[in-house]
Amino acid sequence: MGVLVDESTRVLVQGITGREGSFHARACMAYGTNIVAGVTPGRGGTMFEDKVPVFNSVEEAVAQTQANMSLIFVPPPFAPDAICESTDAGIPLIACITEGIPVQDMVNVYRYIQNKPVRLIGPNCPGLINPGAKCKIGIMPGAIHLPGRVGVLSRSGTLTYEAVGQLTALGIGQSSCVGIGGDPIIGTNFVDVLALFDADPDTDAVVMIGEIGGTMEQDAAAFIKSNFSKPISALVVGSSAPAGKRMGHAGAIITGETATAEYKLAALKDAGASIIPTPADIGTTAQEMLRSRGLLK
Amino acid sequence: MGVLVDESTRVLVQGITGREGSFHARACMAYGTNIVAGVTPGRGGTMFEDKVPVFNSVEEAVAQTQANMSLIFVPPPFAPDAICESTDAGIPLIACITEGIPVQDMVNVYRYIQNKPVRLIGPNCPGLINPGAKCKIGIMPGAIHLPGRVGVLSRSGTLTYEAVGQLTALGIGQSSCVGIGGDPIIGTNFVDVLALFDADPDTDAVVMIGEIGGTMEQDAAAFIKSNFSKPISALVVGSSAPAGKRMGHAGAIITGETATAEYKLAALKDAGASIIPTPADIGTTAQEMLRSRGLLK
Amino acid sequence: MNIHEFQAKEIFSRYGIPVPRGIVVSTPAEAKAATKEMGGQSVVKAQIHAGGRGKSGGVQLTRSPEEAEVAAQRMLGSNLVTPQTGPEGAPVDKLLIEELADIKNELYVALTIDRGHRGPVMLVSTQGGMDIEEVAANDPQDIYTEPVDPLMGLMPFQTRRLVRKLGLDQAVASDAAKVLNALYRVFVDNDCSLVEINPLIITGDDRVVALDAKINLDDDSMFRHADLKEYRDISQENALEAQAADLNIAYVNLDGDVGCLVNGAGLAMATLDVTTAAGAAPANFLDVGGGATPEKVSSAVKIILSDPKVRRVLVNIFGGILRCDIAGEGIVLAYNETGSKIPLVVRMLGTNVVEGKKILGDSGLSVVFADTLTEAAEAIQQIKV
Amino acid sequence: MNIHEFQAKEIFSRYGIPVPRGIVVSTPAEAKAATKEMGGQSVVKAQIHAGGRGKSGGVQLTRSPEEAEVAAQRMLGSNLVTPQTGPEGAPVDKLLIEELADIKNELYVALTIDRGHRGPVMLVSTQGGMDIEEVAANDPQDIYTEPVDPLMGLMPFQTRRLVRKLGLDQAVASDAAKVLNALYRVFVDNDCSLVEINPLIITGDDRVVALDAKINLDDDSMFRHADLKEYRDISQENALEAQAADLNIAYVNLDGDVGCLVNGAGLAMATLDVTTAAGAAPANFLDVGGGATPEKVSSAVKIILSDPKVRRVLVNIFGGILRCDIAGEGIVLAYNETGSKIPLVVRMLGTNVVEGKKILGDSGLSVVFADTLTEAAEAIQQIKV
Repeated sequence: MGVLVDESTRVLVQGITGREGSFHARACMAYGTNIVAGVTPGRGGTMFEDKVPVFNSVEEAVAQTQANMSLIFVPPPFAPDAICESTDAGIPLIACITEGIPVQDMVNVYRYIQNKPVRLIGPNCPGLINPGAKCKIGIMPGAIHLPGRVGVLSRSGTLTYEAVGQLTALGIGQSSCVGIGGDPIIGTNFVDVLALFDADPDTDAVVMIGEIGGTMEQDAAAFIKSNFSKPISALVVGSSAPAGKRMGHAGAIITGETATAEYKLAALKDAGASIIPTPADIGTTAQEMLRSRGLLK
Repeated sequence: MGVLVDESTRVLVQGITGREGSFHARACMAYGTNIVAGVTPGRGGTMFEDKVPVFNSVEEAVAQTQANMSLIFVPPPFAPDAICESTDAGIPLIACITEGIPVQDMVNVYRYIQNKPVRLIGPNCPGLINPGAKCKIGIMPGAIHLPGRVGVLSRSGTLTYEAVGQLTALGIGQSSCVGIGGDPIIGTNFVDVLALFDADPDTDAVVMIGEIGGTMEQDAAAFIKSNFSKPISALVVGSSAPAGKRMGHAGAIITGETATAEYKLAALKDAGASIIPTPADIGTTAQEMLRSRGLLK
Repeated sequence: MNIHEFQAKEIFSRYGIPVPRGIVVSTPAEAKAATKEMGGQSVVKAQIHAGGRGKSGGVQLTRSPEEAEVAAQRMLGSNLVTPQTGPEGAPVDKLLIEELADIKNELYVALTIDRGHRGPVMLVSTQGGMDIEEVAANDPQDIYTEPVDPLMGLMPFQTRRLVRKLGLDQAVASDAAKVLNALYRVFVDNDCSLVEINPLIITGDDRVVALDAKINLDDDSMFRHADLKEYRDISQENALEAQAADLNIAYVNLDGDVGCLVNGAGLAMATLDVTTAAGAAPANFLDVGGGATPEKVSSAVKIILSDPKVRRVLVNIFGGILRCDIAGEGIVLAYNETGSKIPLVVRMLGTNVVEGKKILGDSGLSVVFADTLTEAAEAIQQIKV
Repeated sequence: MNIHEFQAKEIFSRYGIPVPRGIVVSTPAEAKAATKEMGGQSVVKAQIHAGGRGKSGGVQLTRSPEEAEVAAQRMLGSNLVTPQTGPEGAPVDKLLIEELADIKNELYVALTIDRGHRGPVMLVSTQGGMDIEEVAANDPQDIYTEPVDPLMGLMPFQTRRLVRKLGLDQAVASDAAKVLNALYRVFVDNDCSLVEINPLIITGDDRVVALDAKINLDDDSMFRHADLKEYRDISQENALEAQAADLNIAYVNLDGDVGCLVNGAGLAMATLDVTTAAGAAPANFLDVGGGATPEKVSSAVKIILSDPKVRRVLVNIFGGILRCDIAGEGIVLAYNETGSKIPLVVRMLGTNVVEGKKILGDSGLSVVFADTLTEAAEAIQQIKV
């Protein structure tokens, strides 16, 4: 099973004819993902890799192929429109890989999708993968994943791969891995995915990778404390990052000292999470946690 | 009981120091309505009629008086702000009497309140009344009402009074009367109020007064057919209105012939409503309906 | 509020929507000169606040300045009757003299507020130049409706979809998209209740041009559009309707002899229905509105009395936000000032009804009081006219 | 992107936000002349991209043109060190010479994007002129936060509430409201990530004036703000950071000797954490980004190599949207072009890792490969420096 995506996921790639879009669409297909359509306005009627039909609009793609998820590689000036187009076409799940969308555009996009039947992962995220279902929808290197029963959850792209790499090296497989994205405004946060992992019968435990800045890790800690029933180990990176570089006064005021790694780790520890001491210890900390709960020999 | 308002309703009047606001606030108080606060920016700290404190903001009024409904008499340029202010302050029910709010302002206000925990009645409406609870929140003449078990529902102000007057003259009392307003964009429509009447144990039957234009009566007919369990009689006025005066082509296209009285009456008849032949027959038609169902001797 | 085609095209130009080169004239000589300037040929278009001009002689293609002069002679000063004006027609004081267009394709585009969606919608059709209501009735599948989110505005994917629905090819797609986006800005910035281009044409050399232009403005928004208010042309409005509009009274002139004074649009419609059902014919629809003063009521009564068709007056006031005493005062004021003897049937109920009836009863006017709608209609019928 | 106070005030002026009369100068003689024009007294303000100038000698009140000249002499050409610049300070090339203000009251107003609310928030405090972070830490109740709905903008009831929270009386309420509304327009129209006025003052004669002005722009929005791009002053940025920014590379200069080339901000932070934990000191944070070409990776490596502090380089690439072969090519390109001999520890995983390692292995460079983060940190530590 896993969360959000599985064998039944029919993926549409917006921006499939672009440099990144085409490379990663191919990689997803090679992994086993069921990519059923591409969309590039003006390129409708062509075929991608001789097997995936390209359409001018998401509406047409959905009508012809019953796509039920969209993966977006469209450049920043056009990505907000791409998200809204898939939402308008009734696509229930969108992963937007695009990095560099202006923040105020995402303010508006968030309002647009807010009460519509859609979940947005990202933007500025690596996407998500369900190794057991051979379903990779994003830019993560597929080969490092191993089917299994640990959920992985992160704000960062490459750091998610790091986490997965360490787990796989120890023979610990993943049920699903979700990179929620690093931008100030994203569609899905830690709490949303934690709730999905909690409800997923194929997930035994979770590894969560947080960062300095914002309050999402604290929100996750509060959720873990009151609503989360599974073992979880957590890392917060950025403890050695310089304090100087930030968004000016007002940004600092809103989050204040709660944005620091120390504060976040304290909250997560208090919530019962196993704390991962350094980024090199993701796999070993998870291993120990699983062993102590009898989930691993 | 009745719908939406009763003895527990604590009313705040926005625009209480204006000409209309003060007149109708007094009339509501005389009827028995529990008016607990007024709001007029710049007039905070004064008293209305020596008993109702006036505040500069809804926020302060709610904090001081626990008002749980707002009645708005603010002029059109400021009424959208007044609606949003009460929504922001957590008021769960708003009746906006103001007539002449620009339509595009209401487009935005509707989006603002849409997914917030608030119900807006109006704008451009007479308000609502629960005669049994001695609770009149609006501009209707209180004296014509009689406590009873028929719900009255209308797009029009004075035509609601006409309906009530005819019912009362025949000794048929009202559980609640709701005027939803005549503007193109209103907060609460027929279907919303029909659902409330259907669930209200103190309402035996409903009298609904529709008009030409739009599709709200057709929506009501569809709802009545599938979801409404009580007897209902319905009038649609405007069958003799001249066809020439309307909002130009595009307006006509959207609703087409379905906006006519004939079309609406056919839909309501098909849904099982007792049709009221002319505006003079509201009372007698309701009387007959109630008798035939054994709800009146 | 309606405005003229040439005014709507002024607004379009400000937003970058291409319109044909044109000159507004008010004499045949000017029409001739303007046609000369267009290169000797022109389209002469009567400027009235109603559609259907083409079928009714209000739009003429001319092949010479002299022909334009003759056409202008015919139109100017006349009352043009179209299917939308009613039998009295609309006076033609101004003409728009435009260059000829090379039409390859005629489209329909409009924006309005949709009650169902509770927001703006854009309507497009490939059947431009036609009576769009006929298209809606006969070929509804040929009209496509796109709801617009007020926060996002018309989004690029929507514009692309609309361009597709209009069947346009790549050559004009980008220009057409610009026009659609500009049209949405026109609609929002100016608080329009309708913006319509019928036809929007594609020319032989693939330009996108608004051949016609129709804009209705939201009267309720005029407090923030002082500039647009100046576009009003009261010569295009029924004199009594214009007078009423100035006083914020909803008034529509009808054919009968029963002047109607009512408060509330719903009750006013109901009053027409009951009067008609009783066999009498209303002379007008009149909703005096809620927050009325004696002066406003008096003005409303004077508008009714100044209609030469009116032989009897039916007052139907259900006091709410308008109190019966204020209505009574206003009626007496109007009768006293005009010295009118036209008989009244008065039906009053609601707030301050006792005071209202007393004022009328004490006034010395010819008043019959009625308690119900039926009684009122019957009483009107019994007045000899 | 940061801009100068005088530039922010130019923008403010366009939006009708009152600012003190001021002249931008770049020589002491101009400072003297400008002060003469202000009536013989002025405030001389160093234009640098950092706050805390007041405490650090970057703002001086002068009582004569000569005094202003001396102050300008002192500031111009110097590197001003404030609590926000770091020890290297920021170069002062321009001064803003402003008229003296008659300050009755100092307030704080700012707008930024709040992640929690997922939209803009306006922050106000009566403790203007103070270090606002200290206020937030010591008197959080003195800062009020108002979320703004992007469709509605700042609504009148919100403006009234903010004016109340600022403790302003009726005399200045309407002017203050205008400033707050204009500030919101500045924020939205220019894609700001921060707009801040500290202090916003009330003058003795009840005028509302922005005494200081700070604007940060969203770098990602620059594709639609060609005009604002011109406000950029690279003299205010660390040279390497500026170079990196031009290439869309996230780079922050640090104090150590380990040059770090990483893809992804999270992994880059993790790399700093692990390096630091292993007892080595990073020379920089560098996220080369996702959609990188060999040329972009090469540029990133050159930036690292041109930092004189760098003695060893740690590459940590987890191929995803950036493929390992492209990273490898870029690294080799940079070393070949610069002829650098600085030793490398390379840890590569993920997409096209085999190709990437082969390119580096075949290159003849001094490369130690590591498989894990721990190994990589240890390998770096073992390099003699």
